[in-house]
Amino acid sequence: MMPTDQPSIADDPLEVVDQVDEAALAEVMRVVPLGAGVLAGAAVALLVIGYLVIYLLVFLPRGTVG
Amino acid sequence: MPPTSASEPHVLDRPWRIWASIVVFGIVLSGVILGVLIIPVIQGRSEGIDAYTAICRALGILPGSPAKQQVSDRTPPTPVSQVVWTPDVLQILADARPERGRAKVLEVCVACHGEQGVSVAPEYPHLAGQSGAAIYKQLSDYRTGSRTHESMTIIAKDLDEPTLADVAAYYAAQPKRNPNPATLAESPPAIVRLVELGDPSRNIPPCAACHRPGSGGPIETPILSEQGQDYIVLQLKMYASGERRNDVYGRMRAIASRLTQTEINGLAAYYRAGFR
Amino acid sequence: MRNVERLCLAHFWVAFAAFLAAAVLGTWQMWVRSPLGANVGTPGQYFLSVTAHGVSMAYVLTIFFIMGFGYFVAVTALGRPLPGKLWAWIAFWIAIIGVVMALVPILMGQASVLYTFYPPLTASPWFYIGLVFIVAGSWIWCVLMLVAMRQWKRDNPGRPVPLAMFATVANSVLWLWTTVGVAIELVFQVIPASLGFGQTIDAGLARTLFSWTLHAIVYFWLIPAYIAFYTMVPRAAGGRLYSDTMGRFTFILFLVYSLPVGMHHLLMDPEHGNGWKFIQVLLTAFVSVPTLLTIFTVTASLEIAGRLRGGRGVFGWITALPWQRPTVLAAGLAFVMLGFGGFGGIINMGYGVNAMVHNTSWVTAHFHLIFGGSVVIMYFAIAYEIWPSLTGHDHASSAPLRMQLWLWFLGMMVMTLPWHWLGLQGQWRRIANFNYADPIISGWGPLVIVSLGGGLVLLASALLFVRNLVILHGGPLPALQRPLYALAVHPPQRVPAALNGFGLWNVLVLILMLLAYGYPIAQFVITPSPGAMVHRVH
Amino acid sequence: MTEQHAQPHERRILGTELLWAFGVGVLIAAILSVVVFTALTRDINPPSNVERIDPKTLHLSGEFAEQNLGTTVARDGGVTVRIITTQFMFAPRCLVVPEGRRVTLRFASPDVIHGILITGTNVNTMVVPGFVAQVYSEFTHSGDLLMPCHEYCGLGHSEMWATVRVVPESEFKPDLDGRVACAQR
Repeated sequence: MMPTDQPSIADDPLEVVDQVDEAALAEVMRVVPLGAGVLAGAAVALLVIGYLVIYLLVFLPRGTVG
Repeated sequence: MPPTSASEPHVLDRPWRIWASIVVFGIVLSGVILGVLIIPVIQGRSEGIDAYTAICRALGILPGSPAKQQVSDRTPPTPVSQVVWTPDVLQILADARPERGRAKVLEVCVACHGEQGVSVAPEYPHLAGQSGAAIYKQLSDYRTGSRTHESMTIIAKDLDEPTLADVAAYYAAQPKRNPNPATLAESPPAIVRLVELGDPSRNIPPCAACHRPGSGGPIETPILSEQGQDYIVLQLKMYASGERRNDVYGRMRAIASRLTQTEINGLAAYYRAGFR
Repeated sequence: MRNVERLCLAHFWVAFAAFLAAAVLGTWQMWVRSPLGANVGTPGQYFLSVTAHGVSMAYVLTIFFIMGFGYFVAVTALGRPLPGKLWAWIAFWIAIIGVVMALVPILMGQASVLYTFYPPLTASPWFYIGLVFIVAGSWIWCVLMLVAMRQWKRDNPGRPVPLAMFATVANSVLWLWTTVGVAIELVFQVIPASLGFGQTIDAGLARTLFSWTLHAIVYFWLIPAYIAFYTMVPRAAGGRLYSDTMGRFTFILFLVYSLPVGMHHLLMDPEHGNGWKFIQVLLTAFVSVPTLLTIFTVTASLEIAGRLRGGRGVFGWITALPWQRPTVLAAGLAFVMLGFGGFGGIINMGYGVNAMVHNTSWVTAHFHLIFGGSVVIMYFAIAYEIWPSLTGHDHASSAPLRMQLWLWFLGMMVMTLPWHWLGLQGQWRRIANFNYADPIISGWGPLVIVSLGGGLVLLASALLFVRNLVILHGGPLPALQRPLYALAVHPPQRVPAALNGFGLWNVLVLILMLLAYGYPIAQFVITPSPGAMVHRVH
Repeated sequence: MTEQHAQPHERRILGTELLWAFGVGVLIAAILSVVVFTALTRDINPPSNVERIDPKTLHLSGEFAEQNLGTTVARDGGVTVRIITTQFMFAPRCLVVPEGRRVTLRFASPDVIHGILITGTNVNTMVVPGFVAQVYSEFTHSGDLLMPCHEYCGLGHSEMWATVRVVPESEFKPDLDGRVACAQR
């Protein structure tokens, strides 16, 4: 495929309407994934801790299975 | 998986193909190594199972769990019923012809069960419109001695398989008499609940769960609608006492032994009236 | 946009009609199995209702919604008319015939074998043939999606396919792959048996073939909700999609990893060895990766929106988000339910741990939370988002929409949380009437009533949902043309072919299926298991 | 966004995504290592023993005939319980098992698919006609437990349950030919 400089889909009429201005976006992007990382990380850590709690306190005391 | 952001797409493409294959095969390989090799072999060692058997058991090639020795089984004496529902038995039933059965019926069965399957005495069952498989099973049990009756045992012994199926087909083809509408109304709710809902606390499933045609229950289940009241009461009593034992795994013996006398009479009246 | 409005609305209304009927049945079932409805209804009626509830929610709501949404995406994301619109209507009518053929025997009580039909129990042949028609209709939809993408790529060489369309085509490729399992089972085992061509059926093979479909069908239902997460939610929140490349990669991971893991539904089955089950557990662990990637990427996109609206500090952006917009609210509630449902899933896939919860209410809670909760609430959000452009009228106010979403969330949480506790107590599935006299079961009564409360709230929400859509057909306000799909922070200029098509990934799926399902299916041909007698329910 | 300016920025986003994917991978590896550790140290597997048996002739003779069901204790002290799951009942409907000792439960179905769990324990398996389902376990608490059929098997599915009586070692006394039965029928 010839690497020509294609217009990005942003120029597509349906896509262009977006009230986000680039300067503010660049400013925000300097810090962005921190909040998401902390929130999502806490949620996933909670899931794994919950798994270990149920595994140790409910599953093991009920005896082996095989 | 960082795609190099060089401009040519085919350059971009190569790392994806490599990385994708590495990750996918790495995961599956580790699954195989852990699941099929490491876990079974180590589990088997504590039970004295050699590595080869443990791996074959983990793959499902040999029966048994890789972590435990198999148990040895023991063979007991006579079975409760010899009837085995196999495709060729059902084929015999399918090939049965009511016309051929009619000759044998007029010769032997008509004395007690009547020509249309309406029995002459209360202790003999009505056979009109009964399920062919049910009649076939009971006649086979009489023949093999799993069920005994002073006249039925002798009669059944000199019937071979095809005529046995023809007789069953003949009575199955006889039309059911229409139920007496007057008695339909007053069946007591306790009995209706027993038929429709059963009684979970006494482990009694609903009668309709097996005895209603099209319920998907055991193949040999008889249709009870319009059966003689005394006959049903007699059979439930014999099941409860264990005198009749040709129900596979004691299905009816267990249920009958948990029914009270009033329930037995109520159920007999319910089905006598022709409910399904 | 003009040329698919009627087509999409037809599909959506069939889907939501089936949804409403099934919601009513679901609530009736919750009542009948609770102490309040102890002697109401017979087992025949209960299992008829469970079959109808399952078939409507799992086959009719999902397949029709996904087809309708697929046509909508194909037109709006690619910005060109739908190719082969006549075939789309043919597919619709074939599927409608299938629905009628399946629902009539169910309502006549001739097909009470539940939606995952358990051979040797065998229902009326019409039920199975109806399902084949529905699947055949959906196959035509898959071909149309592939053709639409190929035509667009031919006219736009080198340009990346818009993410929404890329995901829709990934979904149709996944659906073509996964329906092969149930198609083989129906055509070669179950339909011949129900027509009477054989008296026995190999139950082990039937379960293994159905498990091939049983898990990837869950991802077929789930992908439209994820399309909304990636493309509609960032736009509705007023932000940008954090990473377009990760979006494509997530949908590819769904395609590759959801197919070979179906056998984790058979962890407790006697017909497969431990080794194969451990491989399934391992692959299932990695099928959670795309979901966890999605949580991160979409939360990051929401963080962008929140900070653009002035959110400060680590979590300030959360309160700054426009929660009054239905799509944003639905995404938040969906993530909470996805968390609880995902937690249930991690326990289910725990190799030996599955023995603690298999076929208990824990599993029922798991799939009601993930499918009934986070996926269906996103179906609501999608419907609210695109209804104005389909009907030409806009919502008068978003209050009733938010109310409906909150009711669905609360109802689902109240219904399913008690089920987790009851599942650990051993409450088993598909019970027409409990024996509340039993000391172990009597303790469950109050919690079953709490779940019934949740069920009633869900019913109210379902009714409100249909009302919110119906009033739009005659609404006064003309719809303003709102853009739907979010822009990425870095709209992709050039994307490697691997992220723009499915050739490579189809090869990997084929190899994975051979590795995961090869021997487990071949063993039934090498040493066929002794036939079980067919038990007819019709 | 010009070409050069976008490069480092785009790379940073993908970097965070990969960091997240790596973190999630570590957590998944943690869960899987718990699974492998349990399997190796406590022999915990999902029950699976791929043993074929003809469902049509179960009741005739052999391991699952009526007289051979229930709890039996072999000479080497191994406790085996044989149970038939048939449409809408268990045979026997009441089982006695010792507390604290390994018990092997073997199930077979002559008709349709059933499934069993014992409340409060990890005993759980599907019973597919054509296969013998085998589960072994140690019962950690004594008392009467419920063993329902947890897979849809027909209209009587809700009434299909049995009682499992876990008795302390002292009360678990096999009779002459090694059988132990419940008091009530």
